[in-house]
Amino acid sequence: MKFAGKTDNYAATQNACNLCSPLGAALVFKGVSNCVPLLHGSQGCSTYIRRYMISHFKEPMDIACSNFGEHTAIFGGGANIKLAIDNIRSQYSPELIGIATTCLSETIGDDVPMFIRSYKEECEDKENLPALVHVSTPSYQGTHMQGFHGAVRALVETLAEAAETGDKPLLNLFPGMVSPSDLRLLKEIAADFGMEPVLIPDYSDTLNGPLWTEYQRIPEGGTTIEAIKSTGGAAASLECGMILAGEPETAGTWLDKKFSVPAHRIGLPIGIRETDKMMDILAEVSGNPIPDKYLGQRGRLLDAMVDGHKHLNGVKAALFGEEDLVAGLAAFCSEIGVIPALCATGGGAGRFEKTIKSVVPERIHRKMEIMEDVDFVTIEKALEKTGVDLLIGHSKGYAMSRRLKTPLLRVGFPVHDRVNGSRTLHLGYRGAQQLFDRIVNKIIEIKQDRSDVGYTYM
Amino acid sequence: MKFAGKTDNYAATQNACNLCSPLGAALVFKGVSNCVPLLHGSQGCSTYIRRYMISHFKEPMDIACSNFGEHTAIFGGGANIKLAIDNIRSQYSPELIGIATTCLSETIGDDVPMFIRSYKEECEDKENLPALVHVSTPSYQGTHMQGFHGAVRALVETLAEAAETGDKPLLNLFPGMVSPSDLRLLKEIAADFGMEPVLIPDYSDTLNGPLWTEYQRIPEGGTTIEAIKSTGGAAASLECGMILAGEPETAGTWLDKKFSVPAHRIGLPIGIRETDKMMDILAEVSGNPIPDKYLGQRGRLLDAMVDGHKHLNGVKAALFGEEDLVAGLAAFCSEIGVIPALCATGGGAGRFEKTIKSVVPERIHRKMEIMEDVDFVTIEKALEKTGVDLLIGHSKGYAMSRRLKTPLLRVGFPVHDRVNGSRTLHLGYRGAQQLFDRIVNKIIEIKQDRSDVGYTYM
Amino acid sequence: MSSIPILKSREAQIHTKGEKPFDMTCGKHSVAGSVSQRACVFCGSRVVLYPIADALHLIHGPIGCAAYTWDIRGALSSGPQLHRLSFSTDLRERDVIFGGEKKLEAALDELIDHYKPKAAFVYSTCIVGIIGDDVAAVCRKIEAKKGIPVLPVHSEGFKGTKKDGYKAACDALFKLVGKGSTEGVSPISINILGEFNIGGEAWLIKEYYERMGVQVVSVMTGDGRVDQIGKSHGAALNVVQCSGALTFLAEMMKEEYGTPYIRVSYIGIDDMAKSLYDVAARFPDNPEIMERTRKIVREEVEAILPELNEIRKDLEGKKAAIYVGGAFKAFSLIKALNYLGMKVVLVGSQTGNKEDYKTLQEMCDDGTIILDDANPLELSKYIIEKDADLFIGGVKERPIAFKMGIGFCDHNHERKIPLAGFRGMLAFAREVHTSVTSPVWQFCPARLGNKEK
Amino acid sequence: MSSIPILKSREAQIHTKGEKPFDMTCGKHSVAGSVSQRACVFCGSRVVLYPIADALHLIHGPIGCAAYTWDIRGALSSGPQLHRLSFSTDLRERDVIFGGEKKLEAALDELIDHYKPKAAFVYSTCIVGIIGDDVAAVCRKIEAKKGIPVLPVHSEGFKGTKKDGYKAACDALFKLVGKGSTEGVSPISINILGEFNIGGEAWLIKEYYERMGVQVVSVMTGDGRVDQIGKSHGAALNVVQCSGALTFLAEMMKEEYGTPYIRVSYIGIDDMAKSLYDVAARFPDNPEIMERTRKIVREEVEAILPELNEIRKDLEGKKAAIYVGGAFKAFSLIKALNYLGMKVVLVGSQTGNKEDYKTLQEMCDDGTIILDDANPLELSKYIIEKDADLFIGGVKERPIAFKMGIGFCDHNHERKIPLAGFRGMLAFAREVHTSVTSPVWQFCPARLGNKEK
Repeated sequence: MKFAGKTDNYAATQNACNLCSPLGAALVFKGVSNCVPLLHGSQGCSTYIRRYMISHFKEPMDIACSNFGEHTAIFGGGANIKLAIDNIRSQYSPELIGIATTCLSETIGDDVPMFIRSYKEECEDKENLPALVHVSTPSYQGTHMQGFHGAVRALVETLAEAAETGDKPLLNLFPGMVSPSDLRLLKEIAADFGMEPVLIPDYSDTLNGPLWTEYQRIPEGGTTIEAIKSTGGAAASLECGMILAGEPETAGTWLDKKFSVPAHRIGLPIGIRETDKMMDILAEVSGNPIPDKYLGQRGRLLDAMVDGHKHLNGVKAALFGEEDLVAGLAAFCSEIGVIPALCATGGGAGRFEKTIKSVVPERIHRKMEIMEDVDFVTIEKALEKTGVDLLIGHSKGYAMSRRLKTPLLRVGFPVHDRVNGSRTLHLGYRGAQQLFDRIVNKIIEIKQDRSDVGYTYM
Repeated sequence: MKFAGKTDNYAATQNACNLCSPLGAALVFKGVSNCVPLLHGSQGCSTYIRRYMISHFKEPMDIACSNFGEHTAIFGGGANIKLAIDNIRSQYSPELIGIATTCLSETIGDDVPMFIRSYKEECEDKENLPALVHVSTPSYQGTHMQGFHGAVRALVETLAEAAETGDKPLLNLFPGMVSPSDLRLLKEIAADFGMEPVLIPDYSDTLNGPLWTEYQRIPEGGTTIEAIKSTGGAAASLECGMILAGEPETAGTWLDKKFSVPAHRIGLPIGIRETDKMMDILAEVSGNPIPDKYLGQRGRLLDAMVDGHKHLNGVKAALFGEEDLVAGLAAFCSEIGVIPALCATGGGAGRFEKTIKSVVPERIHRKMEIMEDVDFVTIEKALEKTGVDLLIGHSKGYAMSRRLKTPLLRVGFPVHDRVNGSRTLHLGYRGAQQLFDRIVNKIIEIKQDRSDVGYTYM
Repeated sequence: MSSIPILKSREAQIHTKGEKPFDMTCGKHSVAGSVSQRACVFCGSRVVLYPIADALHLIHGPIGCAAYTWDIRGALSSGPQLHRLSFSTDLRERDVIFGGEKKLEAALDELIDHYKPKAAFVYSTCIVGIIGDDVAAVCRKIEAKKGIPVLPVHSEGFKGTKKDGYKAACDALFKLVGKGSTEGVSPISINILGEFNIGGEAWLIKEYYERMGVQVVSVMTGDGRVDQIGKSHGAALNVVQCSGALTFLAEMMKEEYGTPYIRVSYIGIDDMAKSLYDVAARFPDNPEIMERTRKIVREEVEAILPELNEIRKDLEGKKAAIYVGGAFKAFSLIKALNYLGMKVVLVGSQTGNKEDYKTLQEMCDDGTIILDDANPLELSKYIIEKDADLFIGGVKERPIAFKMGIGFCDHNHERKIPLAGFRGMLAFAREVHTSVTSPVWQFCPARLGNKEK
Repeated sequence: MSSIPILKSREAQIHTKGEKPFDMTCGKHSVAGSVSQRACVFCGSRVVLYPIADALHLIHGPIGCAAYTWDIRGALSSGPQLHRLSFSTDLRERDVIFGGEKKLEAALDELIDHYKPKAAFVYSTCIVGIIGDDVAAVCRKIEAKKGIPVLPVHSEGFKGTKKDGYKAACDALFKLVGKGSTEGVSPISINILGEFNIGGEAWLIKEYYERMGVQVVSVMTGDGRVDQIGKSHGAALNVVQCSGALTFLAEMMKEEYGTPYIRVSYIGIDDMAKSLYDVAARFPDNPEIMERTRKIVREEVEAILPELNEIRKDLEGKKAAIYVGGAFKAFSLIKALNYLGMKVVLVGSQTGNKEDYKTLQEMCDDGTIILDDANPLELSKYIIEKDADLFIGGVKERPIAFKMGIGFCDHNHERKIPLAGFRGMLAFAREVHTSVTSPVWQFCPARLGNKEK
């Protein structure tokens, strides 16, 4: 099939490479302890988003909806939101309800903060009132990533207090939209530096938990409200992601301004350099040296990179997905000799090209195509010309991979056609090791399988 | 190409599925701190073995050789062995030289223990004399696995002493021939139970180390001689492997008999049940409960097994490689619904079939073919009839995999056509998780790629 | 764990057979905050029209609705694959302010020129009416310009339930019906309605009818084509599967063209056979059709029986829970599961009506839980209480079953295997067998009654 | 780290050009305990005979020798692939006690019947003589029975060095030479000796000669066939590559058949061109051959020059270390590396003779380390001291280079790319370029001078 490409009078988006903002917000709220996300809009929004996330995380995904009907659209969603909160409370007894708007409630102009205030005022049972956090996520603005970072910021701005520090220095960690395994890794690293990490969000247990003995209305795990409150008293904040977490106003900058918590900002710690940066910051903030364990991991990673370097130097890859992930992968590719020949994202924050170029050596720039705010049809068109050895991105690239006969290495979100999306590690030395092994083994596999000879050693 | 199959008057071995015993012994000695392995035989033995192991481990692999010449074969290798020891000492200053014989030195009847005694007697510099450990490894007896376990036993029998226990209870760990990552995992587990593990061998650092700042004559790491000596005072021994480590006389049974160190014997801890067994033993021996970390890993593993069960139930796999690994994989396959339709090994210890059957539910037995002491041509012949969905074994199965158009999942040793042989994890819940993900993702990949439709979700 | 609470407002939608007089409340808009498993109007329309493979499906709205429905269904096409692409006008903030008509027009212009579809469906999403776009006008304009039907689908998400979406889809379909010539259409002919060719099911069913000697004029909408739909009014009979989706169209065709319709189900041996016999019975002047039908049923059943009986041995006495979209499907599933020796302990639907639920409770044993528009908490509560071995549902129900260590069979549009037809019955049995007999359940804590750590 | 010590007994085998009067000790049996990079007699024979693709290669001994040499080389065949299988008599303890002749006979019987090879080579390993097997007798018996040449290869590992293995292989080959008819062999013809078709090199070379108008009667042994070897005595000239391996055969053929031989190297542009010109010069009565040769060289060089020059820009001034099997190859490599702008700081071989080393030291700059039969400690000591950017060697040298953060090019039989011929020169340059320009080196601690953690 031939696709219509993006032209000057381009109007339609064909096979989008991004999702809508309420999804990102819902994911963040799933990473808070005893929280139920509530989408303020039509039934379909929550159902589609639940279905989409279940296919990736393979976990129960209760997301409530204020269930707009025709009357709601006319008279406003105030009554619905209140009823929804009541119903959620009686079914789930949550400590927090995270309310994200949708295109519908935004378009009709619902004043959600006002609804929340009036709910609180009218509430008879103020003692047991859950925290209510609102984030504005009109689906026609930004992508799921704006929704994600918006919800993070809303949580902090709504809940953070000037707090006393406990025994261990607190570290606010804003990891970006990474996998449960990545979150677990970040917590382990922070703990190994002797710090108490507050991850926002932390869906490492809620969306990657064990089987249950009894049904859990809200899966165990997630960042507690207490912890979010304490972020105001942390020793430092670490924000990951050069593009979205790198916006002028974020949870980190807000904490810095409001409570003078110093904000350290790095890219997603993918690959050697960015992980080194994270380690150096943690060492500085904690006052502790980098633990041997990580020096060992780094050492073995470098050793592996050297062992496999010849398979990769000059290999061309196309990277696609959310902006920060692509930037992180591009940085890592540049460290191992893979040319990120095409970097594409459905996001449109406006800092994509500049960021990508800042992490890739200049002599590679002319070999690269960098595309922001594009869909898969546009990406595929470009790849038909460019021709790469490997695609690195999420599952939605499979159709393209199949047509282009170019293998797809699955990273990020969503992974709908493999079982281990939650367990894929991207961050830290261990994540880099796994990415490296996957990339080089895939290249070897291609070479081996396509060879007429079928060498048994490579 | 059509192969000659194994017949009644079968005589030739075609594409062997095993290696010779000195290789196993050399590998064990590489896992001892400051040790140089010395093969007593022709130059080729050490060179071929080095080359073979380098292609797997991708690390320097210094293995000395006593370098038989024509005169040596006639007059015996006594002079050579002494010269070799001298030369090794002056070049490497080792603390231990591990001497393994070969077919040649065994056939001419060299009395290596006598050579060693006389070397020690004649030695002028007795203070600095390295430990000399001898293991008899005629290449015409057993496989590399006999060499491996023989060397482990020789180390213990030569060095172990009745020792005092230190602060932490000592645990002797005889892991079998597993990957450096497996070894690292076992050490981590033992330490998490509050025990001091003595792994014999431990090539986790020596054969999976970082890049070097300066050249290391003998790579850092490995079990120290002190540690091996202390095995006589351990709280317990844990021997992994039902077939080879399960022989009547092993390092573990010897320590039990000689120093009353209780020997616990399990299969390679691959999959849920055998890992559970290991955890229970460690809990019992250490007196500490199973750490939460492992309960978490186990929980997530089970969750993943359920998430992926439908892709696997009834899938047929062929397992091949060394006996204990195949037995461990067969047990794990049975836990996830994969039918180990063919289990094959080049080993011939005589307990293969019985062991395999003991770990697979009886109703599966009739669907299985179990083959001991076979080569790849015989295995391939059998598979042409049986037909399986997946091969699970080492790289030497690739040629067969290619001809049969059945994908090969690489585990064990050697992995010559991928970069991560050293990093492949087989053991514990984490190893099972990785194996599970690899198996189910491979099955999904086959289904997806072979489908005319090319579904983007699975 | 505290026991799972049931919302007061939901109590009338949950019944236990045999306990109280049966009177199911249903057809209600889902309660706000209840985490319904239902979707929206848009979803209903999209499900029905999706399989039409030579049409352009353009979703007018912000990106989400198109992104979440890109190639997520197992509806197969024997030819064009245009339905598997995702097209959206991707409305942005400025479009919300200034209106999206221009963008819609440009998108249709561009996409129709490029992909040359036989028709275009334009799905309105929630905000389209609110921002004031006159979609119908744009469609008319483009239709005139391009010479193909360009059909607005009134599928604003909040304007009703999924059923209203079916209705909107049928309205759009109905505009195609009658556009073509009925030349070559036999008097012994049918349309297959409400069969979406998941995993190739429509191909199976169509083949049965053709072997009977009955011409299949169109399938709506499995492996659907615009031209076939155009001449579907020539068929002698509409054969409608499923409770809801295509009945609206059948009614409209009955009114406009006088095409009679019957309702059938292709799930399970009995219902599948009945679907063929019922059609054969409509052509009494051609007794050889009934003859052939008997032969087909005999042959097909004989072909699957031996393996079914093998499978039944392993499944006998196991307990199943069913939660599906339409209640009609649930009827067939109960019968199919009974055939496999299994007992249904819970059954529910998203869109059943009073009569459906009455039928359901008549089919069930005492103690069976019957639910309308259930949510995850209710479903999990009852599958645990009833100790089910198998859950039949869709993607959103799957993790609930899995967390509790219960086998699962996907009976929704996402699946890739045919479950309809005789061969589908075998596939269904295999699917259930594969899940229920997996060794993984032995490790599941909920099923072990806390015996395991 | 304490500095790496050099064994006293090895000192005469290590020289630094310009330091002392040059007098290399070489050709010695490796010192016991020295971890030589050499292999054994068996290895020498196996390397030479391995590429003969329609012969059976049966290794008589315990399993190791066969297991370690199974399909480990990049020698390609255009037809049969029999050489890529591993056959062993797999001697066990009882065979060691009672002798292995019967097993050998049965194995040959069975394998020849099944695979129908054109000849069989039987490699003796270390213990075969010691347990008293009369391999020659078994071979004769089977040869008589099966009607194909069955050739014992006297390759007991300990009976000499790798060179003796070459000799044993040549002895076996020589028995095949002359078995066939020379009908159709042109007076303008050659055999290519010592070219093993790694990555298809022999095909490249052969094509050059054929384009010159020179018939290539046989290649020994790349893409080798028993019948070709049989008629190789008909060729007018033997063209022998490499210092050691096939020279023995060339000498024997010279003595027996009067076939003259010349030595050539196909590595690097200069040597490759010379190999063609030297052959052309042997046929002075056909001046058109030299004409064509000039044309070929011009065309081939022009085809690779632009990219070579590009690559040279990145490699200019980089330092290389070479450690290979035969010294002859080292000569060519020095020239090839110089061509790429690189400087050779270390060069050594496993099997060079006095003359070879003299040549080597003449080719090198002052300060270059020259080694015979080196071991890992020596190699690592000097590549570090000399701050090499590239190491050219075999699998066993690779990890040494890598640990120290030095690029690597495999120039041994395990590689899969052609490095000979003009196109091979380009492949070589690319290979070197790929390794040396990888960004990974920036992270290597040894190259950073401890600046990094």
